[in-house]
Amino acid sequence: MSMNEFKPKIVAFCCNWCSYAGADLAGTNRLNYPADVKIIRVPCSCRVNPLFILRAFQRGADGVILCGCHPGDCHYTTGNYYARRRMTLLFSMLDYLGIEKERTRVEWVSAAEGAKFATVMNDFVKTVTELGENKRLEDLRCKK
Amino acid sequence: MTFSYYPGCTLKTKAKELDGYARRSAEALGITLDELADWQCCGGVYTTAKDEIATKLSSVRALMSAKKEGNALVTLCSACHNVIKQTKHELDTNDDMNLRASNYMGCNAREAADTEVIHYLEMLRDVVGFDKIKEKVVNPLTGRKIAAYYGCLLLRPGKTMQFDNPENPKIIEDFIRAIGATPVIYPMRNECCGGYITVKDAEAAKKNSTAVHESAAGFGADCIITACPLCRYNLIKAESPIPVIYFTELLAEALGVK
Amino acid sequence: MQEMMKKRAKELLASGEVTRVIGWKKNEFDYDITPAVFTSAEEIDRDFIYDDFCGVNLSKFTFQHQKNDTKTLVFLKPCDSYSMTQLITEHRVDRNALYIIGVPSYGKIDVEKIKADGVTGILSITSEGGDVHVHTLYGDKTYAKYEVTSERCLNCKSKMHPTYDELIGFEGEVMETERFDEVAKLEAMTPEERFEFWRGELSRCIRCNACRNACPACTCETCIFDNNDSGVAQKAAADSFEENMFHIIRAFHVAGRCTDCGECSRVCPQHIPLHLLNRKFISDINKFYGDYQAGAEIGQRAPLVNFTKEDVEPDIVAKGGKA
Amino acid sequence: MNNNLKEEIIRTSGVNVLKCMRCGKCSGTCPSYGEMEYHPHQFVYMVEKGEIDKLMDSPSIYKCLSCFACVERCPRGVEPAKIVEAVRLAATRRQGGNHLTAEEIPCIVDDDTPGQLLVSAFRKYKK
Amino acid sequence: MQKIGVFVCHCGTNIAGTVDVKAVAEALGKEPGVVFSAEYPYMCSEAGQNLIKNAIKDYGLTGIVVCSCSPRMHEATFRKTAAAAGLNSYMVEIANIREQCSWIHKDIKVATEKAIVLGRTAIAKVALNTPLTASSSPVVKRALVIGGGIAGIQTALDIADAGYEVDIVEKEPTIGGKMAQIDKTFPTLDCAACILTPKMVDCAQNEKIHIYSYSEVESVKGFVGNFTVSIKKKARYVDETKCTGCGLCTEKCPMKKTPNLFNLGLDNRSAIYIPFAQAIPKVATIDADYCNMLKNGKCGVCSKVCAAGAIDYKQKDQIIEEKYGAIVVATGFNPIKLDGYDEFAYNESPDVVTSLELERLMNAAGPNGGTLLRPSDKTHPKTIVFVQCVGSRDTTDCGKPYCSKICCMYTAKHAMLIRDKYPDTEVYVFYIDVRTPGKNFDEFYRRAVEEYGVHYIKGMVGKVMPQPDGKLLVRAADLIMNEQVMINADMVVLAAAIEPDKTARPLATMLTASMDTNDFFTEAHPKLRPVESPTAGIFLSGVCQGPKDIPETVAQASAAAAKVIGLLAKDKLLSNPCVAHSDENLCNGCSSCERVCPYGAISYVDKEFRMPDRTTKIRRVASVNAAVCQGCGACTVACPSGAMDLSGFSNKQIMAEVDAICR
Repeated sequence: MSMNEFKPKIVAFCCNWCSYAGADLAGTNRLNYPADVKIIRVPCSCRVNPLFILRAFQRGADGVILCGCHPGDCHYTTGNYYARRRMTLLFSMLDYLGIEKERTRVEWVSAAEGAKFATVMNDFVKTVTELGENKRLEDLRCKK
Repeated sequence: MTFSYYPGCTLKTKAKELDGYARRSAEALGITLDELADWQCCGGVYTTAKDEIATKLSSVRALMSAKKEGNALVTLCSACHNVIKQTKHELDTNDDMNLRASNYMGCNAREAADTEVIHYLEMLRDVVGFDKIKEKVVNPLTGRKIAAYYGCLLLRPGKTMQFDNPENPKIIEDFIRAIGATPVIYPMRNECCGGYITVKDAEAAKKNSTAVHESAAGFGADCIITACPLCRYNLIKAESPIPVIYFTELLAEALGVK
Repeated sequence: MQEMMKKRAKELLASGEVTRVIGWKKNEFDYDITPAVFTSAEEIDRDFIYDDFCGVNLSKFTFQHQKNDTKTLVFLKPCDSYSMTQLITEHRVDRNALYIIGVPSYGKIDVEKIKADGVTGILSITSEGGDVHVHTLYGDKTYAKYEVTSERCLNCKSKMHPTYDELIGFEGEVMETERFDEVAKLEAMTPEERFEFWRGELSRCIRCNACRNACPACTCETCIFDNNDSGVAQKAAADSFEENMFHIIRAFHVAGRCTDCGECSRVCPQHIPLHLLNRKFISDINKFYGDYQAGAEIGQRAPLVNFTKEDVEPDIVAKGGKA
Repeated sequence: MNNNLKEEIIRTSGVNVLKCMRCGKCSGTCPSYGEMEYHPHQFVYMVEKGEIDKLMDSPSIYKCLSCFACVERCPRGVEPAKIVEAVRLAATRRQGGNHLTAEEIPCIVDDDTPGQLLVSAFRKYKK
Repeated sequence: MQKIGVFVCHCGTNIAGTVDVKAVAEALGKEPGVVFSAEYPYMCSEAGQNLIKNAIKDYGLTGIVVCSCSPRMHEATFRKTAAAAGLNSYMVEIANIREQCSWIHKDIKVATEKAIVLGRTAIAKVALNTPLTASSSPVVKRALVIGGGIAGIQTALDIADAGYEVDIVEKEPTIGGKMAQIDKTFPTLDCAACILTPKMVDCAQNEKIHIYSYSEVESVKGFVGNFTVSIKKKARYVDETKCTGCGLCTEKCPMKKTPNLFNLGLDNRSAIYIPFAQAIPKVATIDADYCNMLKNGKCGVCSKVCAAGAIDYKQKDQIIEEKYGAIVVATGFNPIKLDGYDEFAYNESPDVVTSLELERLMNAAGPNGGTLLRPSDKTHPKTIVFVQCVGSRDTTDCGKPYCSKICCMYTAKHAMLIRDKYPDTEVYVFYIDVRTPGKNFDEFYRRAVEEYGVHYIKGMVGKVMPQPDGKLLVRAADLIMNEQVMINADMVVLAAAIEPDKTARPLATMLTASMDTNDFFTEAHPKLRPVESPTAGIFLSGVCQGPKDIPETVAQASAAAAKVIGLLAKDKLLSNPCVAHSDENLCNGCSSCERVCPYGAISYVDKEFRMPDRTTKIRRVASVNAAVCQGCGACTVACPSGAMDLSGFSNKQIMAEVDAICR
């Protein structure tokens, strides 16, 4: 598979209150970003268990991005603060194990930041596409 | 405290007094101005075009030399200050400019942007401190009503120059107070004198300069001070009824080193 | 030391203050020590032992054998005491049902180090002063103690007992250690080198679960790896799960709660340096959120259930750990 | 409409003319307004329309003082002075496009003329 | 056995334009568990909903997936549809193939493929959904209105009218807000005070309304139907219950050089003051920054002259805690600071004023008793220049990118009033656009031009230059004449942009209500739910949501009141059933979940468990209060054993979604 044809699988976890709404706004404003991004709606960034991210990689995702409300603006007051710690430590561990750190990202996107959502996704897809396929965590048996 | 010093061409010829008073005053204030060994003309004006490169190299070299000396770079002439500061800003923000300057000069041009560039007035304000100057004044200019003329080059573009509030500056007024005189605030102090246009259209330049000195005189100033040889030239050529002198002259006078 | 401990144990049993004693006892070999419950002076006289081979962390054993209706005496080394304190914080053991005696530890011997030196047919090992004598079928050999002391003891983090009812011997203090040096070494490698390193280590995992069973932080009623509903259940080594997932998940599970007792690496039959995963988390937590030692105090708030508004952003990882 | 030239001007100036909301503050502030055939706001609009040739042929390009008042005061960050500069450069770079020659200098210079003036004028008017 | 139905919406061409809906329906029909798959032009229409209802009944569907617009748009609609057909409303999942697919992709093949993936992800999730039933919680029948301007006043009056208790918290000593400072109102030119003050009095006299003046919200806890709010009553050093508002203290107070903030500092007042004659409550307040008694313990004049004995120098801030079912934000606006616009000489010349300052200068209760005089020399101005859009539509650091909306109209009003009262005064208005969408608005503006002879000039002012003779030389562009104009003016009036009050941002954080980048509160839906915040139980009234004029503000205030009344009329609220729950068999009792719960919804109980060996064991286990839990899920990740899970977003469901995406 040449680099040009490579279409990464990107899982985006978006909190219901800010980032999912930001993604909707990107849509309402017709701001393009690659179809490789598939969004999973969660109530809050703090709902995202590191297990989900590992699971995605195990199942062949090439990049996982978590979007939540800006720190201080969490609908549940403090959720994204916990998410921030969990993800910082998880990403650091993945990096320590030699998993490319560019495959994981956290972005804070508010409900008003449709443009930011599109920019972030374009950038993330570009980064992951340049990295190529995730070979280090994928469980090959999961591949059809 | 030692600074690298960039005098510029005009200060070596027609504006020797601007330079001379500045050096003497600096000495009196305990500042060492170490003239860059191999400075070249800044070019007088900064070309904003993105594809201009050669005209900016002399500023890059000046910045680079100061970096090698390990000093901040002090400028005095408004034009030189403007050109060098804008060049530094572009090195800081424009990758393309950086790349091309680096290619020309055979080194990493971005390093030149590490050099801090401050105008002599900023040095007085931020390094020496106007309070300190006040203490050192032996010959306070009490009763003198002085109009500060900023012109364009020190203030604009405001985001790049970061010199003072471009619409309502106060650094020279504070300086005037520090040397015991009374500043005169007038609206034309940050409007253009006509600049280089005087070469091709002396009348147009005169119109601008006249508006400036009329405004200053109208508000009761007995003297205009500036940091720019071209501003001074234009104002005098436009028959300013009040004297137009360099701010360093007043500084030297107040410090008793004139 | 051992005799003082036996004496106190028997006294406490005799007085009725406690009805059971948890300590160490010898197995087949001198160096093969297991935890045990003693209920009589006779048992204590016969089997109780405390020597340079008693590396087993008794806190996990205590957790497994706790009885809330009676009081149990437990001897804890500093390492064990941290683990126990963490268990108390997490309400996993009842402090009131325990009588804790803190005992000092001057470094435990790692038999694997002797075996790794090519020594076989070991009959017995004795430790005297600074020397360790090994008697084998093929003759005797003597080591300086530090040569065969376990890595975790050489890098001892603390000789203090955060929780105890009484101490035998003097109270130690928190030590300056170089325990993060190995972590830093790995961090300095390229991602490719790190990946190769860990792939080499983790691919040896046979999924015997020894690490989990020994770990004093692994006390879940049902382990998620055994819970079919957890989504990550996997009971045996069948694919790349162990090298990819199992150890990351386990390390994350105990992150902020692991006291760095080193039992995981001690018990691993494949000699995988599992403690380097836990220490990475500890080192990150210290770096990002300020120094934190799990089990240092009852009631501490673990870093992963805590936050400050000024916490670093996750992209600190992309920036190479520099804020 | 000259698209090549328009693109060149937009590229060399680095200005996004589409940000202009046509308030005219640049022209309301320009000290050279009276000398100009095309005024700062027209420069911006005419570049948007691609009417570059008209601008290049107009003496207006030599009237701008580069005083940056328009740049400073523009509420939309458009930077009209940079447009004027780019158009003037395009004109002076053309064959015979110099607006000032060395021969003219002796009639201009007097005893007090600062060197700065001549250097600046050459930078602005001559390639 | 799962029987899942899939319904693909065309949304006219919104979806069908870039997604091959037939192909999507066909592909999803083949997914495991799917027994019915259909597409339809408008699934949200009655016919579309009937299609769903019939399929549920005919095929005995156990779950449905609607591939349509964002769940934020129509999830509620389709849940009701399902419920109407006898299917639990939480057996519905939405695949967002509009906002997150058809609208962002142009290539039909790409968009169709993605829509199929999104569809199968929703199918994977719905297969693991469980029927949920909402629990209910009681509603506190009392509303809080934050801000006592015209927006807050109108909202409070309407709520009180419906028979509910309502409290107003106002940070100033009096309610009334900006409208109280305004002289006349457009487009009718009736006097602002004449129409506002009766409403203020109504508030004071209404038994159902309680006004906390000179007070601020300190903290907000709880959730819709049951908020607990701490209100700080700032010390005003006057006992409100005793003060009769006679004003003797303000006359006798020796500290007469206190800037009069009600008149925007254009004149002075005493340190003890009543902001204006019609203030509500009409109670004096001591300005602690200027009162000699409070500063140095010397004076005490007001205390001596007060016959009611109301002065209390020892008064302290007081915290009051109150429960509310709903909260209305009506925090209003302020003109921006003009420090970034020194080209207009606002800081340099007293004769350059903002429009709000002009209101005070023209007001009968203002510093000049209603005669328009130049602030510098109190002379009658003969030439006045108005500058529009100062800081509005401005993308630089000191400006606001939005249109402030009200300036065009109030400037026309000012121009007209000046020309009416002083026909010898020339009035120039420099504008970029004149924006007059509103009933009788354009006619009003045209009257200013045609009947009153106001000079409207298209162009912006570049610089205002104070002259030695006291005049203001205005240099500006006249874009229609294509010339630069110079006007020698006596006064310059700047239409400063308006911005949300600075208290709004911290308040939004307390309320967990979202804001846009300009600090305006975001509405739950820009068209369909314009007066509600996305946070349940929080409503928006007035300029805190976006620039608007008085009629619009009043309309929105009443709309917000209607929403509040609708909420308070309910005895019980059905709460979100997507909340956390703990599996006792797995729970370790470690307290991790309790520590991360922002609502204190988790408590612990000792529970007896039967062990396999027939003994029993008492273990400490977590228990979630479903009425308090808001369903964020923080606990589910903190839980080491996996005992804690979240209904509607369970671990298994999310992992199934991950798997479906990565398949």
